[in-house]
Amino acid sequence: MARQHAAERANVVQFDGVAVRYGRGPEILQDLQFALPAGSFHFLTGPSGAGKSSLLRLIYLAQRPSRGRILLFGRDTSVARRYELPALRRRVGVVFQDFRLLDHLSTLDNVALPLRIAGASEQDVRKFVPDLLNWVGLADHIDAHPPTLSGGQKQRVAIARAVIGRPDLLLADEPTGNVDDSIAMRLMYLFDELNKLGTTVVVATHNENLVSRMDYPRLVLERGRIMRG
Amino acid sequence: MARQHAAERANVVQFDGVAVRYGRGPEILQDLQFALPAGSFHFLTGPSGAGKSSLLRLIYLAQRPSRGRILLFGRDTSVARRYELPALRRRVGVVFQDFRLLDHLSTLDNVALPLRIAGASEQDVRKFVPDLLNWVGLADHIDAHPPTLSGGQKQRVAIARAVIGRPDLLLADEPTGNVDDSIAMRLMYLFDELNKLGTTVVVATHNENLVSRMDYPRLVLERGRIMRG
Amino acid sequence: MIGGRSDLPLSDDSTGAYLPWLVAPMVFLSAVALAGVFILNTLIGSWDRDVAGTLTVEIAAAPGEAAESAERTRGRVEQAIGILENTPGIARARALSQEQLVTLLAPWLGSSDLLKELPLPALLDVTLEGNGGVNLVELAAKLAKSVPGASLDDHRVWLNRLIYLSRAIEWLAIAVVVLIGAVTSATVYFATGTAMAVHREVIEVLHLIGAADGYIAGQFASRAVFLGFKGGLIGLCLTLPVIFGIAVGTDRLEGGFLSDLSLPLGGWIAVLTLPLIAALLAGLTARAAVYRTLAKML
Amino acid sequence: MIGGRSDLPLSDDSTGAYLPWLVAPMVFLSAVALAGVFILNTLIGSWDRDVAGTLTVEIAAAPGEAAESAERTRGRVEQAIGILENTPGIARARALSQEQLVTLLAPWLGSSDLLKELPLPALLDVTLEGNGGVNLVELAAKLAKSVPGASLDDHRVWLNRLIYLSRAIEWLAIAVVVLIGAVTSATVYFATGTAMAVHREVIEVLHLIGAADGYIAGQFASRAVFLGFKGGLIGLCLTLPVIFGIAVGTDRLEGGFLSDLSLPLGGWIAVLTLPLIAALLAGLTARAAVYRTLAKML
Ligand SMILES: Nc1ncnc2c1ncn2[C@@H]1O[C@H](COP(=O)(O)OP(=O)(O)OP(=O)(O)O)[C@@H](O)[C@H]1O
Ligand SMILES: Nc1ncnc2c1ncn2[C@@H]1O[C@H](COP(=O)(O)OP(=O)(O)OP(=O)(O)O)[C@@H](O)[C@H]1O
Ligand SMILES: [Mg+2]
Ligand SMILES: [Mg+2]
Repeated sequence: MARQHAAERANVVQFDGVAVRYGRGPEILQDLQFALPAGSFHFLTGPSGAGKSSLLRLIYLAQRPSRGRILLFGRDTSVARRYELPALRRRVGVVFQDFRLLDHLSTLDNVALPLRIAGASEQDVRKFVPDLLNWVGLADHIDAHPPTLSGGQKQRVAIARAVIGRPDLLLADEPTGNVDDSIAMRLMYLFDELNKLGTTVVVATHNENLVSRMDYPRLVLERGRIMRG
Repeated sequence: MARQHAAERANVVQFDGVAVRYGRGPEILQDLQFALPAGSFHFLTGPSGAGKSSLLRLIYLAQRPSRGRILLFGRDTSVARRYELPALRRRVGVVFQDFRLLDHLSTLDNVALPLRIAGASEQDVRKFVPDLLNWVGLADHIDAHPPTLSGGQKQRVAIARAVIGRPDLLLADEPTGNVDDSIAMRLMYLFDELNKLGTTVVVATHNENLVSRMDYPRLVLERGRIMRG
Repeated sequence: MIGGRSDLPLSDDSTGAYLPWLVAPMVFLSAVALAGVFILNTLIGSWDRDVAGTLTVEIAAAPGEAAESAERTRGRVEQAIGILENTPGIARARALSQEQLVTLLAPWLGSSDLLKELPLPALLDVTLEGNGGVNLVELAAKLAKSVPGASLDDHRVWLNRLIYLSRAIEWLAIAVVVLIGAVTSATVYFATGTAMAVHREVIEVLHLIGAADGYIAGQFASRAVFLGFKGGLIGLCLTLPVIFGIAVGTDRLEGGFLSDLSLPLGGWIAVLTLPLIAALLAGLTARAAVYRTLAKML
Repeated sequence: MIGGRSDLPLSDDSTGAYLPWLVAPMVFLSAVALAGVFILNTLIGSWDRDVAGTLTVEIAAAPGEAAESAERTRGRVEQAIGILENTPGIARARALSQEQLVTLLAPWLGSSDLLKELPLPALLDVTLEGNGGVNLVELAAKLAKSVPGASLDDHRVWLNRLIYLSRAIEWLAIAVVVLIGAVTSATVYFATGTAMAVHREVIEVLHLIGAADGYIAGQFASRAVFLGFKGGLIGLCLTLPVIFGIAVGTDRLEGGFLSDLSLPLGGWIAVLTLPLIAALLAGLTARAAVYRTLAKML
């Protein structure tokens, strides 16, 4: 990062004329042109099926755009070699809308996964993971496996896994759909803290309550395009 | 149903001293004692992990209580034979918190499943399913498979599948976690309509907004017990 | 069992797709081994017929002067007849007369009158019982040990030896058939069981929606029957050239000696039944696996 | 490849658990077939040595008066020697002298002076070339057809016949080994591939979290190596009693004739290598399957 060009460095994510279509269907997203400055915090809203998850998938490199160019941490992802992508992905934390926890690993091991993949020591795992689980209210479920957790508990494990590595970019897709408002606010506070430490955050959500209570800019997706809210 | 005892008939669900524990853990639910009269509409609320899903699982016969007795449509489920249960289950529509759609079936086939299992004709399927999908806003996705649907779309398929058979009892577990408030209200209206036609409804939710907007009684689960709200 | 509407996502998933390719080679192996057993059995049967009937034992003339030699030879003949008639499976043993002997030896030594004056070897004509169950190899060894100069018809002993070897191989082949059958069953069992594990969630959803156990099991079973049968047919198609290949190849190799190396009707029936067995097995296993999965649910 | 931390849920799931039970019987079949080939090969080798060296051809005395007979017999002998010396693999054919003949016949007909006056059959001493590659069965048929009264040493012909049959069986057994090997590979391939299909979501999550392809593939490969090796060992444990059983069983059956039915060292090495091959195959397949799954992802 240190020697990167200043302009590139300023934008963690940059979309240039990006479009997405699935198969031979219509373009779900069209001519997306925006940038997320480093250290920013955005809400991503829009009706169900507008393409919020698709947009996030583009950023965390789960999907290629059918048109256009995406810069992630200043790197043009359309020309990046395959072996460069894991390192980019490790700098992004993702809360998947459907959690995607590994059923055969305990809560602790699920949350520890990004640390272990990044080569962290067991000592670090033991030091950071229980603390974070405590914060999200899962101290009692450290050894539980996902199938035995409640919906809201799974969601919190997914959030813990996304933030444990202090990613440079945090993408959260509907992270509060299964928890009540008090827990939701607590989780938002967690994101806020991370953001203050420098993480760029994007939260896709339907929870108007949440969006209105926090004073952050909003990207509104409608008919495949972004309208700044 | 016709010749059943009047008192039994009045209560679709009745819990007598029911408790639930998983393995050798603590009792998640304790001494539950309540009845849901036929034609009633209840919200089920409580913090994440309180046991809402567990309570619903008991009712739709996915799980046995560790103590106590549950009457479903007047039938004591603890003494019912295994072969009697499918018929009871067919009278209950369930929206699972994690949707549980069959990935290899199209939206139409997923929604048609309860009809087909109940032995409905293809004609009926073709008549009722597209109408309902239209109502929940999925007219464009009749042939799509769940992995290609957005989170909110999946949730609506799950709801359509639960209501298509006009069940006597509808259990919805967090049915609006992935949709915005306007769709949520639309779905609630659907439940309301069903309720007016005689279906007993229980909706577990974290959405305070929703609960407060609709004038229905509330069951609050806290520390394993039910406090009428 | 086949056909009917399938509500389950079993048509094009990777789990179901591989079942035929596990079943096919197993059916192929079973069919080849089975055909081998039938062919071998037919072959042995034809050899058995050759061995049945009569048999010759030759006893060399004892050394010494003519009269003394004749005396000792006669003693040996008595001894040999005693041994032979006490052997189970032998009906009768009879020494040939001097005239018969000379007639027999004529082609070899010319029909000279001098022959009559020689100390001739003795020949015993042995009649076997109908079932042909004499172990000639053992008998030959026993005779050679007990009676000096006695020897059993070489050709026959060898044929007998071959039959015993072939029988051993036949039993081995039967063991292989049983073994491969067991392995096939295990493969189908585990493959189908895995498919059930993969579809556990599907089974659970159908169960909770109110499908009866029989309905769910039936869906999976008919799918498995179809896949198993498909695999069986593929395996069978691979088998046919091999069966013909064996017949032609060994035929050319041994020229006449192994000429009836073709599969008998019973063998064809057994081989052609294999795909049905595979299909049935797959269906029953699937059914059982689904019921087992369901039994864990309320 | 084995060991190291496993971040993947591969330890106790039903998918992984069945892999050893698919590999075990296949390794068992392969090992038994392989051992069979080695044993058979040793056996044939020992028979081959028996057949090598020299051989006797007998030519019956031609009919007719002594002088005429002797003349015609001599003609047949010339003819037989001509055929024999033109047969590849035969070094030399030589008729025995009258004296040698009498000496040979003495044990049978007594050592009478009368013998010398008989029209005796002729005996040819045939020396084979070192490599023992003569098809005695064919030779016997040719001689019998061309030279009246000529016959090849029966014992030898039969042994040769047995060797040819055994060779055919040996080739069949080798074909079976190859076949079973192929089926084992296919089984391991598909079983491992299925495990990957089941774990597709796990692979995807790891991929999205930023795990490198090699890391993910390595996890699955080491797991598959472990499971394949476990299955191979189980298969091997099942094999050993069978190998000993064959040796003991056939030994008793044929008494001495098949006495050296034990597995040679090379066979032991080959059989003991099988679990390693299975493990390697499973590992490589898993690796390839994971890479294939990952290649479909960005
Ligand atoms: N793999 C896919 N193949 C085909 N169509 C897809 C695929 N994934 C998403 N879609 C379609 O793209 C559209 C946008 O989906 P997306 O998941 O991005 O919506 P969303 O904004 O996240 O909605 P929600 O709020 O309901 O989660 C939907 O109509 C969906 O059906
Ligand atoms: N199969 C299981 N084994 C063990 N514990 C379980 C199991 N299922 C649920 N639990 C535990 O029971 C408690 C209640 O779970 P439940 O899913 O009923 O909560 P909930 O009220 O639905 O929560 P949420 O609002 O987050 O969905 C949780 O602490 C959960 O960890
Ligand atoms: Mg979404
Ligand atoms: Mg719940």
